[in-house]
Amino acid sequence: MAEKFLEVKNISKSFAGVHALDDVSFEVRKGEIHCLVGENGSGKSTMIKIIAGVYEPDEGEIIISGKSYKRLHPIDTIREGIQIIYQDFSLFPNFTVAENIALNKQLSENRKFFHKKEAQQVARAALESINIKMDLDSLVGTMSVADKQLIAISRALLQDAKLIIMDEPTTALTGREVKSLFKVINDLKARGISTMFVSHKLNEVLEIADRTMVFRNGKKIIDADAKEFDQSKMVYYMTGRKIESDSYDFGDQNKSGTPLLSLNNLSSTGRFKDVSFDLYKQEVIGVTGLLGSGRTELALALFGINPADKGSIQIEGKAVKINNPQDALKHGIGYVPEDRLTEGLFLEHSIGNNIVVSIVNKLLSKIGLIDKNTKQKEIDTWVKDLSIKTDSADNPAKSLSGGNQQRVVLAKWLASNPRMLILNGPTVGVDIGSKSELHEIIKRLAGEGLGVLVMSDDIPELLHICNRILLMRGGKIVDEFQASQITENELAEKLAEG
Amino acid sequence: MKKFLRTNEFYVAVILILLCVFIGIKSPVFFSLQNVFDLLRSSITMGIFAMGTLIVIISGGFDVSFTAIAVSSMYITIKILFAINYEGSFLVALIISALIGLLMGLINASIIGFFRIPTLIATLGTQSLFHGFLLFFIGSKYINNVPDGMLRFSRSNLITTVTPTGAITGLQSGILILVAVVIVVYLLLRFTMIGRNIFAIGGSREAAERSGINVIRTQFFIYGFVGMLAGIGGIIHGAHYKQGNPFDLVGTELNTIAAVVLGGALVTGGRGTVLGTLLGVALVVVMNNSLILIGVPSEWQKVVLGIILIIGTGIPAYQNMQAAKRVKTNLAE
Amino acid sequence: APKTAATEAPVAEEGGNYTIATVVKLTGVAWFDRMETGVKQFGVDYPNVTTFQQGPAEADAAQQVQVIEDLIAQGVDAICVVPFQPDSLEPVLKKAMDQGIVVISHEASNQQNVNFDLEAFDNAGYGEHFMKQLAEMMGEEGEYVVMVGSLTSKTHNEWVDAAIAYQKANYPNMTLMGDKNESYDDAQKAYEKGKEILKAYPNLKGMQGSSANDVVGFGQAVEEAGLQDQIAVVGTSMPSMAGKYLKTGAVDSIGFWDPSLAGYGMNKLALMILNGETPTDGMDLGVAGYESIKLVGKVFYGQAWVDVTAENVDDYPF
Amino acid sequence: MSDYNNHLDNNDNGNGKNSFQERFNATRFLKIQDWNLMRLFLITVGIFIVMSLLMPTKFPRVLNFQSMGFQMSEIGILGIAMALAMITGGIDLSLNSVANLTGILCSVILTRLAGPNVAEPQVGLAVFLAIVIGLVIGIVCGLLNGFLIAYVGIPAMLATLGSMTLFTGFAFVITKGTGFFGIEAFQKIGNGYVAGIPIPLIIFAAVAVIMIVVMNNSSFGLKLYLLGSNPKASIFSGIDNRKVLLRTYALSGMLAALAGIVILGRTNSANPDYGASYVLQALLIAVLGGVNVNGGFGKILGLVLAVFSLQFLSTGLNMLLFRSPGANFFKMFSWGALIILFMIINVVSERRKQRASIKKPKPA
Ligand SMILES: Nc1ncnc2c1ncn2[C@@H]1O[C@H](COP(=O)(O)OP(=O)(O)OP(=O)(O)O)[C@@H](O)[C@H]1O
Ligand SMILES: Nc1ncnc2c1ncn2[C@@H]1O[C@H](COP(=O)(O)OP(=O)(O)OP(=O)(O)O)[C@@H](O)[C@H]1O
Ligand SMILES: [Mg+2]
Ligand SMILES: [Mg+2]
Repeated sequence: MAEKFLEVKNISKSFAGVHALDDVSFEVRKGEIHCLVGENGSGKSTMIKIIAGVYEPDEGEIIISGKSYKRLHPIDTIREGIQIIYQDFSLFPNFTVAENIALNKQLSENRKFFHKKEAQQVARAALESINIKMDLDSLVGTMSVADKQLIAISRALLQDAKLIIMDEPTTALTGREVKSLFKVINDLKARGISTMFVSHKLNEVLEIADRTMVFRNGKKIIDADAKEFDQSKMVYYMTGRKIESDSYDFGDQNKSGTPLLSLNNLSSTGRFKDVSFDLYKQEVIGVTGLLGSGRTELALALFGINPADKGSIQIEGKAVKINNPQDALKHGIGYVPEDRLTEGLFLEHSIGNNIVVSIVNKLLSKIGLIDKNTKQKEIDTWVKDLSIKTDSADNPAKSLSGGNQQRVVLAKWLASNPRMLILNGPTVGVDIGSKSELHEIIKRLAGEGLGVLVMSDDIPELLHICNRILLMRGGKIVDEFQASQITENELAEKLAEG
Repeated sequence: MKKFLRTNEFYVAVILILLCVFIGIKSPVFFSLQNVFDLLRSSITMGIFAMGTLIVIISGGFDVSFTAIAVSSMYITIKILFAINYEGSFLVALIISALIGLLMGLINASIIGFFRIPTLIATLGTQSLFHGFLLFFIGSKYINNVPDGMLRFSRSNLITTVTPTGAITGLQSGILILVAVVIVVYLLLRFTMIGRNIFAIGGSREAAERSGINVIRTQFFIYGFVGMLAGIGGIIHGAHYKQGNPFDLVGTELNTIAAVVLGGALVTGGRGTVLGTLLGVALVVVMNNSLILIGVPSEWQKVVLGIILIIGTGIPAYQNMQAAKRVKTNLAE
Repeated sequence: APKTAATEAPVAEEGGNYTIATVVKLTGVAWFDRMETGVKQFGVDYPNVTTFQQGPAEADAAQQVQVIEDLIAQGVDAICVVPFQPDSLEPVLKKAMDQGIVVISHEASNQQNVNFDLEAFDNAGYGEHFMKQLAEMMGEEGEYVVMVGSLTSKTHNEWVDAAIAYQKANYPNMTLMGDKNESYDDAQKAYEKGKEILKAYPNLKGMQGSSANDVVGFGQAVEEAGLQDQIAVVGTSMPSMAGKYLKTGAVDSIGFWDPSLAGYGMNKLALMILNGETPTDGMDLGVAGYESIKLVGKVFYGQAWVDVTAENVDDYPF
Repeated sequence: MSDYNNHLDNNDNGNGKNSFQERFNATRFLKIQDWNLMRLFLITVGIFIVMSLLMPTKFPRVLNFQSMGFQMSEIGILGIAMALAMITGGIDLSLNSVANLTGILCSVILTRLAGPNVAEPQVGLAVFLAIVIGLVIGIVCGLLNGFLIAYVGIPAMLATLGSMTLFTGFAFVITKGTGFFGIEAFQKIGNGYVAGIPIPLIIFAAVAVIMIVVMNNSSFGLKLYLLGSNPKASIFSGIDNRKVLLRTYALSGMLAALAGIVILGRTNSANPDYGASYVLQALLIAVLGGVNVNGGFGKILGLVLAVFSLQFLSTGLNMLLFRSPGANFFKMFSWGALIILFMIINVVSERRKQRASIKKPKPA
């Protein structure tokens, strides 16, 4: 057995009452590829940030190369040879590629002076080591997610690290890029450098892990040799139960009339191109693709945030223009955004205000002020209908759990009495129990006559709630499947191609 | 080159050149050595202040207290020198004033660094605090004279010429101090790790913390350094006007900030250049001092300045907004 | 009517103990510091009268209103005021008088809501006096400019208007260049204006200033340009302020009236009214230069001006 | 949708900037909202009591309250105007210049229409016209600000810095730098009483009450708060951010104009550069009143308390130090000290609270 490099002992951490981590202990050995999996919100990133010295743990200690720390500072972690690739990359948008890559090295060497030339050499070498070509002088703020991810990776590799922690590093990468990343990780292993690999993507974990650890609700559930896991076992540990999926049953008879929404070669320069499909009442269509495939852009165009510039949109047979969200609202389109925390909710404001925000103008009394009773009635209706778990709708939205927060966003749109909903990642960050309840709600709403468009890369979810799935790549729809005629693995294969 | 055409520096340079050419055609006096010297002299203090403001803005902060620091350091220094009857070199005045400025800057830094109070609010508070302290506890009387060293400095010129009408003009030596400050700030921002840290904090404070940058220590450096520059600018200003006016400067901080922002520094932090800032200062100084030469009545000068400010900040803002639309693209074609 | 108000107020006070506040245009400048010595002296000379002086930090009419507003609230017995802008003080001074407070003004012969205004001298005569000096120094020919503290300052404008009228009538070879220049009572602004003026009028021969800061700022501009001998500079100022320029010749002659005496005189007038006395035409205020004050309407005029040049500047240590 | 991107650009300028940490700072401010009011209330009462004890014959008397009532109005109204802009996440540096420009134009109207020999009814009409036109001018100025901020995308601080210069410039052009004056009839607005209460104070109270209703009970107010707390989410909720911003700055301009009218009434004059320090004072009052500098939160009531506490402090200090010509300067010093102290107390008590909540035993 190789000796251990990092030991985490009895770490707990809570945020304003939320237990993000609860008495977690584990160790990482030299040269080991240690995978950490868990659902959204299970505490993975929090664990990493504690190791990074970004958060101070409430309890517990961390031992690195035999040295014990109660609380780490970022610079300690770096000096101890731990490099972290954050989920949000932590790059400087105002720096060039070269400056970003070289900065950490210069900092850790305690440099006093900065040399541009040297930074460029360093950066070039770092990118070459993972076989990437990139303009070293571009500003990182203007680059794509995939590029940023690659920059963050090469920045971490540059240091003489003993442990590299990667928080979901493959979300935006194509299959080829993932392959080359794995090669790098294996090379590191050969040099005795450990990797802690955090991911949702079970197939990746199965492929690369030496050791696998599963978190659920802030607790470590299991930590064992990778050989002991297969896909379904991992799912079981992550969720605490088996997912039984029966796909959404869309009565094909509905397809005869005019479609609710019909897109004709809809294009938006540089975003997506020639998108055409019909969405019927009661239909749930999934749109999937890797990050950057154009699925979010399509959703934003349909909601009027970034209007399309070519092609046509018809709603119930009538051509319409959607130039801004107000137009979308007028045509009965609701949009549940990808990032509920920054785009969907006013976290500090009351649940009630979050629900009525889109319909305030309909709550006015004769004198033009908001009618308290009408407002309260509207709020109560939706809290009840979507079973939002709270003592009072006056509590701030941030007091709710992820699943309930998502219900609030849904309620906001249902209150506006829409004809169709666009759901972008409707269950991201929602735990399994809530997730299936949300799925039921979506299916129920569709059943009641709504058209639903789901942008997601959660394969089981797509198969579970959609009747049809469109696959996007490079801004185009490249494939289409009936949910009932494709398996999870097949879809996963298709998705990762590219 | 094409990149340069889209920078703020380019716009400001174009506006500046057009303005100069226009004024020059209408009034040939503009390009006279006398006028150029006058303009340079007028730019010294604002130039020094602007260098400090640039650093703060790059770091994502705001400092409106530097004028209060400048006037306090200047006034206290003059009082000290008179009290000890010091008649020697201006350098001593400069050092004392710089140290007083540094001290006040560090007060700013502690409030901002330790308590994380938004920089605008913190410096708004200290502006009132410092200036009130000066006027109430130190003194509120004009000092109509300055110590000999300052007087000698204010009369010293690098180059002297005599105009056709017999007036003597020269290039004031203070310009050397401005040049030195500019060079130091340039080197600092361009070639040192502290400079890197300042840009990094302005770009993303969180990422900076995660990279192991000591943000609080960097803020101490920033606000201390800026306080010191304010002290230097203040004492030069006092020397130029040959008086210690405790009501001076305060209230003009927005002009300096405007000049820096016109020069392309991003108010949200992370971006800004020394060259752009100098151009911005030049633009504001030319507008303030030369519109009268072309017969723009003094009351119209502010209107013109306002329009130029709006256009100067409007064009890049609008372009950014359009660019942000384009950048959204993350299609790997 | 002011008189009834004035006679009523003191009755309410215990034992003739009065508080008289003097409000100046702004604090910190030598001119009003000197006035403060007179105000304080008055307090010393009349032990049962409390005197003090206040003023805004900037020459700003709204701030001066604020200061007076606070004084009314404190219930002072009399306010002596040197208005920055007489019109803008009317409402607040009316309020003061309605409260029975005695109001005396200075340098504001058009002020309405006052018991009396006290002027050091007749303004037209003072202005003409400067023009005579200027003309002599310029050899009665050439270009000159004038400067006032603010275009709304009544006395400043009376001085220069009288001077300009006198020049038009008596010195046809002299020319006024441009409009009245404003310095906002600020030496620095006067200096900047001065530099602009020197640039704009290269043949300038003379300048007449009005606020105490005008010749100081202008003198500095002249000195820097090395034009001490080409340009004659005269105007109101104070020896301590303009002294160094008088010595270098950048400023040639200043006139002033002693603000400490004016401050003392205002307080004296106020006390008389508080004591129920009625000041009359030709009376002696008991202050140098105000031995026989002339009453026109509500305005008393003294004869209190002094000329100061490089020769006698050292006789005036303030 | 350009303003969506604009907000992206403004808020999202670091990868990390939108993360939990940053948002939880905003939360921190929210939670102290009510505490903030309470603390402010205690401070106000505290200052009042201390001053009354120090000067029992001078401070707590009707005359003094009236005097303070006259002084509070314009700065209070400007404070509310500033608060509106700050709640959107912006700032309005042009308030003072709008007030002055309005005062000047009103004075032009008044002196033209109601010169010395004009009959009573026409004077009334002139006053009415002057007020209406004055408010319209304020709205127009505000619309320009709103346009520059919402449609051109200039950060509020710069847009209003530019417009401030522009408006002051116009004021100078109109007046050529000198003061303009009002008419007798107009002085009542600034100096009259109704039932012993100064009219300016009544105007301020009316503005405060109306604004409390607008902010708490109107759809505009709700949208304003929501937009300020999360501009991205408000776009995604179908709120037209640009329209709301435009209206907010128009309203803020109108209030500035009202302050200008009160100043004209009170001092009987309008100057291009009156009360230059008012802008900073308004900002100070807004911050002290609990308006979040990052937008989204702030109660008008807090603002009213802040105005009262600062006025008590100023007047009290003035009385205490009446023999010193520097009373004004001490006031300046104490305002600065107060604001910094207040912010530090907020931060420290919040930190202590957070630490306490961590130490608490785990909820079952
Ligand atoms: N700064 C914070 N303040 C409050 N709560 C937080 C904070 N950061 C994380 N949390 C909460 O802690 C829990 C764990 O979050 P964490 O980010 O560690 O999850 P994760 O496993 O990384 O999820 P994901 O897969 O979505 O990245 C969640 O309930 C989250 O809401
Ligand atoms: N972004 C957030 N900020 C602050 N607290 C959060 C956040 N997200 C979640 N929480 C807190 O974390 C707690 C647990 O969150 P989690 O998403 O695990 O809820 P849950 O109990 O699984 O409920 P649900 O089944 O409805 O999803 C919530 O009660 C909430 O207080
Ligand atoms: Mg995570
Ligand atoms: Mg949950």
